[in-house]
Amino acid sequence: MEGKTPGFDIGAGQIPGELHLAAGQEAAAVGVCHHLRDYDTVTAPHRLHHIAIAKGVDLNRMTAEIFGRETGLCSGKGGHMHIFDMDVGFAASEIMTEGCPPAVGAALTAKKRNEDNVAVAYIGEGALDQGAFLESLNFASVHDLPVVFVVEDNDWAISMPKDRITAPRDGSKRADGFDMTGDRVDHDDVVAVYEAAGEAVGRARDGNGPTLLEVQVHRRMCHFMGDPQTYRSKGDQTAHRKRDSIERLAEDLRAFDIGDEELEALRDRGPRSCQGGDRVGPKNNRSPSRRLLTRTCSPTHPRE
Amino acid sequence: MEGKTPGFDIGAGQIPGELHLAAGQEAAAVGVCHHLRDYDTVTAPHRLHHIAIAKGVDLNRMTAEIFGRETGLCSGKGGHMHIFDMDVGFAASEIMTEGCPPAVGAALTAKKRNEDNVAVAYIGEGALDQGAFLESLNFASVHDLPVVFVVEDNDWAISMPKDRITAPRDGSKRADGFDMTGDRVDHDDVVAVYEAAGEAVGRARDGNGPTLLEVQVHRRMCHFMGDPQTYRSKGDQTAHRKRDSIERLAEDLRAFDIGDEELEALRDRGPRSCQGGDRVGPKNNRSPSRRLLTRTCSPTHPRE
Amino acid sequence: MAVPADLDRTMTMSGAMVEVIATEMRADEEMFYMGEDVADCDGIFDSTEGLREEFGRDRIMDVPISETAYIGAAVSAAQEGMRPIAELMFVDFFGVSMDQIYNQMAKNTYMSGASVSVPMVLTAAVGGTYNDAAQHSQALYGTFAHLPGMKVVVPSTAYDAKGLMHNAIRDDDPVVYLFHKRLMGIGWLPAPDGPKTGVPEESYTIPFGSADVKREGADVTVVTLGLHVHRALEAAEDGVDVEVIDLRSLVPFDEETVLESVRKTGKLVVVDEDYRSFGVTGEVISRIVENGLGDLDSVERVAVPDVPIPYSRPMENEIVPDSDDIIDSIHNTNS
Amino acid sequence: MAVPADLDRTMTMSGAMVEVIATEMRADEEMFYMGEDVADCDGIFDSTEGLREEFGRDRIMDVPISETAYIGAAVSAAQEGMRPIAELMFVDFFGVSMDQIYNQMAKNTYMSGASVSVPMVLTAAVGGTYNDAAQHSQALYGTFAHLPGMKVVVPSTAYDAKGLMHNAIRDDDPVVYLFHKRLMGIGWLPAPDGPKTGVPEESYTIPFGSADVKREGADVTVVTLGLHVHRALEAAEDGVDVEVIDLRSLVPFDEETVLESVRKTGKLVVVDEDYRSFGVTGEVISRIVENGLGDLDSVERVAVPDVPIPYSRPMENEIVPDSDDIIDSIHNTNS
Ligand SMILES: Cc1ncc(C[n+]2csc(CCOP(=O)(O)OP(=O)(O)O)c2C)c(N)n1
Ligand SMILES: Cc1ncc(C[n+]2csc(CCOP(=O)(O)OP(=O)(O)O)c2C)c(N)n1
Ligand SMILES: [Mg+2]
Ligand SMILES: [Mg+2]
Repeated sequence: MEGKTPGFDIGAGQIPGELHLAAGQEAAAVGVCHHLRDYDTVTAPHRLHHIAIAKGVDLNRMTAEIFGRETGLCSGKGGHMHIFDMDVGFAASEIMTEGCPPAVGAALTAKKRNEDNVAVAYIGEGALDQGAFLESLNFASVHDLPVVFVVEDNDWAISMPKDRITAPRDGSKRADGFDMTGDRVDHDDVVAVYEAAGEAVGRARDGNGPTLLEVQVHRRMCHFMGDPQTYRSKGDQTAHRKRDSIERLAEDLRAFDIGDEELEALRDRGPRSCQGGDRVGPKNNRSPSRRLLTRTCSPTHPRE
Repeated sequence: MEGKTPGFDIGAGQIPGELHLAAGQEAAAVGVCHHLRDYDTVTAPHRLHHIAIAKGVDLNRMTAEIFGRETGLCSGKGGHMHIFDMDVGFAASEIMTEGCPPAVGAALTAKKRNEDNVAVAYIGEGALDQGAFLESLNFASVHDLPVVFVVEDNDWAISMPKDRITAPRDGSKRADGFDMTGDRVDHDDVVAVYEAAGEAVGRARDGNGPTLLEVQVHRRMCHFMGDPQTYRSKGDQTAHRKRDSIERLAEDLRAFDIGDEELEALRDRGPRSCQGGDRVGPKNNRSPSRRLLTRTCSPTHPRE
Repeated sequence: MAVPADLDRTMTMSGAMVEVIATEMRADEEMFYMGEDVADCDGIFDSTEGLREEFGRDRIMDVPISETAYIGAAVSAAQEGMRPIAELMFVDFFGVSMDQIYNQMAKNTYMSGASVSVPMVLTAAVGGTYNDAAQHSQALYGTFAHLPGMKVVVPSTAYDAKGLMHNAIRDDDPVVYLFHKRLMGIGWLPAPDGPKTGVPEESYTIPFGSADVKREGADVTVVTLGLHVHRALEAAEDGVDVEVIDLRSLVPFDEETVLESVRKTGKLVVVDEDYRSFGVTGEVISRIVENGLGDLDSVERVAVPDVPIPYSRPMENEIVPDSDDIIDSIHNTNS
Repeated sequence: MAVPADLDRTMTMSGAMVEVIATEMRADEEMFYMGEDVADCDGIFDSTEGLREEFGRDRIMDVPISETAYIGAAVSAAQEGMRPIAELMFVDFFGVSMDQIYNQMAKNTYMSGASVSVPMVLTAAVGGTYNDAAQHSQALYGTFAHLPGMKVVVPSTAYDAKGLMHNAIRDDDPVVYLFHKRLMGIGWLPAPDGPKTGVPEESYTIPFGSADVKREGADVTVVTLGLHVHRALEAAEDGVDVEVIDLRSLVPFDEETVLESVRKTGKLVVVDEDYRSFGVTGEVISRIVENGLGDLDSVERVAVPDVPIPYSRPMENEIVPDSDDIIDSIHNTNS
């Protein structure tokens, strides 16, 4: 076990469980979600918080959920891997590509209702080989549904590099086998993603069918908090950290003569309202039995 | 229920259960299996008997199995949908594309053992959308395995025409999304299939990776014996019956000046040895409890 | 028995189910039905007979043979407020789509802190008795009942099928509605007489968790469901005064009706068509033992032994409990 | 307790498992291991620690995240005579691959009339207690034990893990080997002391279907497995003279050891980490009721209530039985 000293006990502390942080993947979130409206649906996988933020999920209630509080989006039952915020059409789940069929279902619903909603399903590049995703490509294609599949390619599926498990290297080529438009943004750049996603989301919204869009991103951190990353070279870790799209966006903006002060001001306009861990609402410490067992499955869902 | 008068009670008679006959699909079976040796593996779906015959399955014991006899290939436990004859590397199962991962596993085994065995997985065109098949394409491709996926396209998945459920129309295009060679034989002709399959099986045997081969065939009969086919026009039924590849092969041979007598002689050389229903061995009528419950799962499989 | 005896409109079980679906679909444009061969083919088990004619292919939707994709799509359509029914042709196919069923359909409401609901019905055909062998003959009741978040319903008659289907469609939670092929009244798979019952024209619901005493009796309690309700009723003609309880739903489970009967008889025979171990029979017995151990003199379970279903007819007949097996067990509780 | 007390070589449970796999792989070139992150990462739960160094990536194979594909591939590799181990990272993922598991791995031997065998081991991590929420914390013991054709094994100590793993690999049938994450001794998930035991250097097997009396006692029988063996042992320090039985395998099931204990104590508490209904606890109780109803004075079951596992720590703690819950139940059987 030499060298494999994990950061901490993931069953302890304020934020337990497998927390997957998304630093380095912001471009994929912002570049796509900028095209979306509240009533559009996004499904996200285990690495979800950047997407949630970009989709406009309530940050206080998401933070409360991460801390397992009653005031959280899921009353502390879902946790950081299963964030639901139906006000902005966001749902996350942690089994690989489990969100793809539901995204297809949201798109099908839009089509049935003759509305122009779009659905976006995010997955990681490691999930390109999972049946639920592949079946969803066909379903979306044969029904010409308004859905965009976004693959965040961060080179790694936990410890497995892409070419060890997936053929071909360019995941957007999967689309070719399903009569679907495929596209790949080969560099981690929010503007490039924004442009490609504009095409894809627009295509969907205008009723011209689904798209598979792969986007290069970077994994600045370990797979989940506590993962010692013994499988990953220091060089690779540094390279990923260096390719920070936020920093590079700042550089691009500077090239347009936007100064540091202006940049700082821009940063301040971002969502800063979320409260720290201790201020997110009552702890779930009181004997929770009743709340736990009621609503096992049945919120009232009135039928008009 | 007018017009929907089924032939018979499928729970009665000598051959109960959902029997799927394969008349009209012979070219796909013979054209491919002719390239195979006993130690090559074939997995087949619910419509399997033509493939079993072409692969050299013991006809008497298969017939006995169809009649549920003790002497059957599976002692009457498997039945006509689950034929196993390991002497010739044949296994069938009835859940869509369930045989694909095992075919991949047989190919993986060959690669591990450095043997030149090939595995062939048959599916129907209706199964092009099933996860197990799609995952298998990637697994075979990324490991460059000696496996050929053969899609028998008979236009119908029970009552569903291909274009209602699958995109694209040409199933072999699925290969494009998985960095694999795809090919389609667009007409129901045993020689054309033989040639395309020769390429595919040869590619696999020589270590040059997997192939997806789609073959047009015809469904001369109902989906399973008893299915009244109310969903299918008489015209379509007639058209399928007319495109009998055996008859057309005979015509082709006549064009080469092979006379009726010679053709008859050729036919006689085919497997005729299988016995009728009443001669296939003891009925399973004696109280079967002991045999039923022993060998639940445990034949001895000696380890050397 | 809860059926009004004087009804002269008799129906098959499939007929009753289809009537309900049509009625509910007329009332709610947001309802639709997805499955393989449900449009032009009317459902392999007549589960959608005639519906495509009335509602068209957009609402009676044939789908790709991608159970994961379309069941998952149904889950989110339900979350969006639609009311889908998704048909899994044979329950035996659950293995290709279980993740969507149990990790999404069944859990999303709970995981989301009840911020979403999943008002959908998942139907599936269950059961053997026609030699369809190991991959098409299972009941799998226990497999679904064990995993939380789904209601699990099993009708045994046309009358019950109707009331339970109305309830399933109107329920705001996911309901797994398991119908036995042998009871449907399909042309190519003749049903016994039992399931064909009188069925009122008007709509009515049968609440889940209400077991039905299909036959009153004083000596032995037989608890069962689905096809085996009829086999138990047959067995009850053998002399002993048997009470036959049809559970009708496994989740929720009507403990009270069973307990009450056992308090009276002291003898419990549990019969089902699922595998014996870790399934329905064990649960029924344990519920009684937990709450009425003192009332219990003897217990028998009658189920499919723990082997896959064999193909050949004598073998399958040996494996699937018949009325003789039930009679034997009834006698055992008396010895 | 079956462990020789004087062993001074102690190991973690994962260490014991890995040792066995290495030993067996050295002896048999036809063995290989497939799973996600099992090569360079040593297995997420240290289940293959150091093996890639010795055996290389061809035998310690990372696979695509395609559980259906690689588990199905393992099935036929086994049928071809190889001896694969396939790891399903979390048992909670069974839903994406269950068809290959239960319709092929578990049934092929029976369906083929025993003309093939499937000598493979399917390993999977089970259990909660670290707030990994609804999709990563389940035990699902009952789900696997219910479906015929698989042996189902659950070790609770390093000593047992070793003997059961040898037996699993050498078995000619498919074995589902469920290890509890909390017991493995992983750096990022500290284990309690219990599972770290003395482990002999030499190979030995523990036959399936042999429950182990982990603590002898005269007053109450506690039947359990996995993590809850340790919680039951803790509870047994509370005064009442408790006998703790570790089932070690669910299929086959050691009825005799449990019956014998209940004959002595008359009181049965069944504890597990799976959902309460239609699962393990019901089966254990029914087995005893069927064969020893007369010996039974009182029964309690302690399991996860029928809801998905919630994320927040106090909620999960409330749901997963702890030693206090077991103590309460032990006292209940005495009142
Ligand atoms: C069906 C399934 N198999 C395996 C896992 C375990 N798992 C969680 S994350 C992960 C790697 C995912 O890699 P990728 O899709 O590239 O996403 P990333 O973590 O890189 O964002 C795996 C294998 C899972 N959650 N679901
Ligand atoms: C996973 C799964 N879903 C559904 C079925 C039911 N089923 C059996 S055959 C069939 C149609 C198959 O069509 P196709 O693959 O084209 O083969 P064909 O019958 O035309 O030979 C279906 C849907 C099944 N066996 N397995
Ligand atoms: Mg990745
Ligand atoms: Mg077809």
